[in-house]
Amino acid sequence: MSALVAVLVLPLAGALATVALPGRAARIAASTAIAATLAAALALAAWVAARGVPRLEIGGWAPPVGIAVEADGLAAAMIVMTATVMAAAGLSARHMLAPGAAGARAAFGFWPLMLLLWAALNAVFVSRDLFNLYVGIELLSLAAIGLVAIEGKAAALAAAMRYMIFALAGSLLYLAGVVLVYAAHGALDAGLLTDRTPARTDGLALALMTVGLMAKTALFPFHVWLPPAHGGAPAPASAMLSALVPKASFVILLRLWFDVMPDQATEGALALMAALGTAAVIWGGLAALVQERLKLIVAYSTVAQIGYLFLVFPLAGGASAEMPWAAGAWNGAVFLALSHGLAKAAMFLAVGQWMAARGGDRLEDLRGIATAMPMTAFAFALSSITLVGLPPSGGFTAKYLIMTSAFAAGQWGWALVMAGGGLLAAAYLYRPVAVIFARAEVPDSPLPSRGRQVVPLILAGAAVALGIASAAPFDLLSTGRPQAAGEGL
Amino acid sequence: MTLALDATLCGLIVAVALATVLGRGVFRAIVFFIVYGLLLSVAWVRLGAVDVALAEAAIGAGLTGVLFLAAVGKLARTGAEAEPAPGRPHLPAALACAGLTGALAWAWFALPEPERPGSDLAAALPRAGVENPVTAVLLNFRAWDTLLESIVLLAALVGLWLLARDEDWHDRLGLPQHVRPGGVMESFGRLLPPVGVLVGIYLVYIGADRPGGAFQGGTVLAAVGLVAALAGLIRTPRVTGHLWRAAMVVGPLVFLAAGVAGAALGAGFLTLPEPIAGGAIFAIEIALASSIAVTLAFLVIGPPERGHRR
Amino acid sequence: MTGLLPIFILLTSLVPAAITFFLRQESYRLRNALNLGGAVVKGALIVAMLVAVAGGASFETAIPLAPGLVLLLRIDALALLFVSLSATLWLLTTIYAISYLGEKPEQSRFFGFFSLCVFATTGIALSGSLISFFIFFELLTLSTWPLVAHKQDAASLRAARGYLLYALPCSTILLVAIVWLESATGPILFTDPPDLSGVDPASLRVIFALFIVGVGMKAAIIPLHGWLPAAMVAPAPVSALLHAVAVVKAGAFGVIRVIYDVFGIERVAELGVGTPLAALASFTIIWGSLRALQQTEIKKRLAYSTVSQVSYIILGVALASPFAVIGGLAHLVHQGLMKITLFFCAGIYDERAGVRSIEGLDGLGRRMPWTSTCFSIGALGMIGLPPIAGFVSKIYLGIGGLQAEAPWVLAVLGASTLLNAAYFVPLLYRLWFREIAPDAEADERAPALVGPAVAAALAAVLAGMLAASDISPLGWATLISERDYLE
Amino acid sequence: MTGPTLYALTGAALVGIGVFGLISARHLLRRVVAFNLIGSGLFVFLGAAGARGGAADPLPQALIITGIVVALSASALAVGLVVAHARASGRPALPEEDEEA
Amino acid sequence: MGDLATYAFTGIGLVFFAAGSAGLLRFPDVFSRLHALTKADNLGLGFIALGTSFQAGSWRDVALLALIWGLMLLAAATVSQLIARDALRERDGE
Repeated sequence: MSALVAVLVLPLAGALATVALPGRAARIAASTAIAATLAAALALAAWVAARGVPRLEIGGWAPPVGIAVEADGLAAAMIVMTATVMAAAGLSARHMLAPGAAGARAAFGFWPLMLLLWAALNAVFVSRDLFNLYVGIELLSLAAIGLVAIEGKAAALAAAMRYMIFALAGSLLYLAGVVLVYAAHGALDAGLLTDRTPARTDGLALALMTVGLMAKTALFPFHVWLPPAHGGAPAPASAMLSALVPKASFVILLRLWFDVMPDQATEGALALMAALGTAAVIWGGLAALVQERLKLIVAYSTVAQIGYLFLVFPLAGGASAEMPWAAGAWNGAVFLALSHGLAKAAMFLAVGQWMAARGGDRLEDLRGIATAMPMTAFAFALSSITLVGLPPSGGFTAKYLIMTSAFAAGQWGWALVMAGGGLLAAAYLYRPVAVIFARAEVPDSPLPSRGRQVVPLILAGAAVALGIASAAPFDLLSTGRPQAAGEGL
Repeated sequence: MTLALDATLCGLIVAVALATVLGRGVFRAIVFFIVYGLLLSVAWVRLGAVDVALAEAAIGAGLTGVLFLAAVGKLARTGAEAEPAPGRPHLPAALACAGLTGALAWAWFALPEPERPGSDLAAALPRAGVENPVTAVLLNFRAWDTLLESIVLLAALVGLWLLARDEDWHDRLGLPQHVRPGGVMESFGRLLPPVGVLVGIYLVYIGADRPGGAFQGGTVLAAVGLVAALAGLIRTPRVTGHLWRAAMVVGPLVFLAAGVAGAALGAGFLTLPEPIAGGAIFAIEIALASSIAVTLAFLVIGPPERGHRR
Repeated sequence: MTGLLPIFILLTSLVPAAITFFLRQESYRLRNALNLGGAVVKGALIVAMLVAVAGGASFETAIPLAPGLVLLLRIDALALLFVSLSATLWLLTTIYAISYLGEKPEQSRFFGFFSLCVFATTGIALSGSLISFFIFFELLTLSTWPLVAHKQDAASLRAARGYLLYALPCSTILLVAIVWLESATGPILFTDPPDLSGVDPASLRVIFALFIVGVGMKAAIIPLHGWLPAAMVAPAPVSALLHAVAVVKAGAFGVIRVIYDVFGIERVAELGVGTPLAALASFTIIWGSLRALQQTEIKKRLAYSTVSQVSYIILGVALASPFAVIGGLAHLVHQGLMKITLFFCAGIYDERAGVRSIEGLDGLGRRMPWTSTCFSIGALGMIGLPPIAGFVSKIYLGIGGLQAEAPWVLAVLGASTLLNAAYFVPLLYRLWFREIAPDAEADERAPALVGPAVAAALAAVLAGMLAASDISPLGWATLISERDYLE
Repeated sequence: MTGPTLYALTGAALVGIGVFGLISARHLLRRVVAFNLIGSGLFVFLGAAGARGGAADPLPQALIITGIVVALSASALAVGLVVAHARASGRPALPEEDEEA
Repeated sequence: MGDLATYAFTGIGLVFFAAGSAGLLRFPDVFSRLHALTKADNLGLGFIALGTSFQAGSWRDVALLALIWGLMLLAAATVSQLIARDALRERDGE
């Protein structure tokens, strides 16, 4: 219980401290907050695994008067994944923020924004209140936009501006849906809304919220803001943005469609979401194939990977919800979100170190970097394996579960999307992997310490380990979610 | 009679909104937007939401308006072209927007009869520690929202400061003001603050029982600060001004500390035990109002900038 | 303890792999000791297991990954046959590779992935469920890639890319096949064949075809063979690994598993998919031989020979008559022994005489008698000359063809034998009957290279001469087919 | 037609007008203004819904105040971005390829 | 009695507002527009405040109304002065 409060409060307190304290003290405060929040996240997961879902009615006021938060298995898993990525990004960022004028500005902004982003993510993962979620995703967006703009160059500012437009439009659409829900039911709590008497306006409300959240998740065709934003930010920021931020709005979508308003899920709407996901897989993959900058390849890969997540809707929603294959699809999607988060963060952190060593992220700049920095190269390769969905990795487990569900449901088209998307991923990730492992004369450049090089490797290893030891995360995921428990197929 | 008044008001609001969107020139659009905000605050009074009316007038029309106007000035100084060529005519877009409006209008009539949570709220109100139900919701029932909201302000400010150019980072916030000593602006700046500070504190103070509260009061205080800065009475601080930074976080910090204290004492996170709820809310509101005032003012002033002398 | 034996056998390859990755180039001693030690321990464990299995023990270990996703390791006679083969050849190849690589760079990476490959192959052999099989199968793909690309020059990278270009789509197809089938039957364990009656025959035929494409790519079935000749640019130990120890063997092994443990031979017969597969294998045999004839590079000729020879295995198991199955299974081992001999020798010619093309072999027989004798034994065995192992396989396959009422198999075998002779005899002629070029520098003062070749050649001869005994590959194959497949 | 209905329809109209402004404007500042129109339109709709039963419901009022503050925060950051972007690129609009929203 | 006074004073206030608005729309340049706005509207607001104060429940409310009017006067005076100076500078600049 106190772990639940801790994951909400610690990053906030850390953020306040980093704003108020001067440079060095701020960094110490940030490190402390990161370590403490990581510990709290692990404690929370252990608590959830051992004792079930903690529920907290904040201020002691039960809904509809107050706001309730709950850490179910999904939330706990996401919080742990977030904590892992954040800790890794924090470790990498410490050395990235150089002294000097630019350093002072970036160093001032990075730590508070990172901790605010973290606080917002945790708040979104556990919140059960639709309006509280709105405030949460606004905090998330503003912090994320700040991180995109942190470099201060024209391209970064344009990317941030574009992101801002999409994020604001998405927030407002979501808010419109919330307004309709409140107007119809006088309640904002997910639990109360589950038991509501459906109103005629619920379909419209759900549609508005969904489109808004899609824009924030960067689902095709709302993806155009993502590659420049994630490709332009400093590597630790990109890691957080790509690995974590889209997951928050995706988790809200999961809750809306599976918990709050499952009655509104029509076959057509569900299929449409998966179709957009398919388009994202194809478009993101093709675009990644033609990029020359590695960060853009990795960013476009996020567009494609987000597409996969949306295949869950027709497989586990609507009429499928009661079917034996629903659990597999749902678990698979969440697993994919988790392993993608870890792998994508590892990739961005690896690329960040290479950029520091080679001064650029064009593929040609990075030729043969594996010889100089084998551990990060290995981390990149391992992450690629997860993203392609090759065994043994979390990506493979997820892919297997979703594909099996798709065939069992007779919707084998979605399985082919998964399979084809994996090949596309292999195609666009092969180029960078081949380039970094190619033989080349390595220009002399100061290399990061081994301790820093190992950070991406740990993340990538975690993504792979998710596939090897998936039993424990699975039990965690099914906590508080009877539909997802059990053997499934 | 009242319906006619409402209809006129609504008509005006829609007309001004249209003018904001369609009118030529950014400056004009912004002036219309300010008028729109003021009209909207009248509408809030008509809807019986005086707290919202105050917030709308102070924040929605007032500060947002100043923010936009200041932006026009800054944009002119960047040398960016005044107005990009307008896009092509957007008939499909217009139809889509009409469709959206239509959908929302349809939804209004399709809404079920309200199942009012008012009864739950009314039942909880006596234990909230304040009489103004809006303040009760903001500072007690949904305190978590409000805490996050105060953090949102902070996040926006951190993000905004990051937009400074590296070479400007150690300069003072915003553009330096050149005011004629003894001029009208300076006199105004001298006259207003005492009254303004009084009004601001008063708004915070009465928020417990009547319309008002930390946000409205904080906004007034922010406005006072802005006027004082415009009048050259005070110089804006630098981002490294630690006292100011402390002021920015004190509100959320007190709020958070109160929440954690509740959890530590066994009452629960952000739980204000009934006997001390009123006092606690007042303390939080004072701290919050200070932070809101500072943060809002800084948000409007903008990131540090070196002045360009002509 | 005994339950953990499969895991220990896996670890004997995984642990050296994991440690080797982090060793510095200069740590020759430690690296060599690790790899040789792993291979020796593994051999010992397998012997222990052979004894235990002969005594009626069974080994099974399940590691749950996710609901419905269980990594199952178990040992049956077929697994034991394959794992013994790969373990023996791994030991030989490691000795050979240590000497072959000498002080060349990037050895830690090489041996790391090399051991990882063997780990994957062992995993394939020991897999007790379809999904375990797939996981190790893919691991094999991934760990082979860096080995093919090892030299990091343009040709190696191209070959490595070509390998993935075949491997990844085919593994995707394999995954689709697995998922499709398992979504109807639930997880498929090799211990008890799944009940396929719920799936309509048309779908089953498609699934079977997908399976064959998925695993057949590694067995280099035409038209999925293109990667194998291209991959001969890799160092000789890698070729040995591809052709004998791991990759193509894993493909052939996969075909056996699919036919016998996933579908079952009755179902295969019922669906009428065995004959088309046998026909495809026959075509591969002939076509591979024809292509081998056209090659002037030794390793390339050997590579096409592999394309042709591996399909003997598939032909045998697709025909599904008792003798054919025994012949196919035995050839899994025989081909491995003979082909690894040939590649070892080809590597020695390259290293010690700088010879890569056929013309360069002229007269090397006298200068390099041990090597050339081994090479000759391998080549003659491939042609099917008694008493070398290849002869036994061909006889069994021929009889099996007649048993299966497919007399055309005899024609295929005959044609193939002629073609084998046509592309191997000229080599032998050059080795022994031509005069050596006057300026040629050639010697075989490299016992760690020649030794493994001699051992492999000896094994090939023994496998043929002792075919009648119970412990020969043929004896094992007979045991497997009688115990598990042909009631 | 009752008062709340009138205001709800006004709110709906404001949302439409705001979205149109968002799509049609190229000047970024105008887009930020349009966001504010949309947001306030939604708040009016919510306020009208809260006013249906006679006495005003305090919960939506609190939500709206929160929303107004959030909107100001977002606007301030957006305006800062517009200025910084214009200073860096010389244009108060996004590059041409954007045909989004 | 109070109602009557309210009607009367707000009525007068409205007339001043109308005149001020007409001036804003009809007058030719910034200076005369400012003149119309500040003079007429400030007076109009004063009358409306006066009129509403007859409806006030307490002297406190009346004081508040007066304070509001005072602040408006101050603000209007300052703003119009600033606008005028800006306009003057702009005209001279051209």
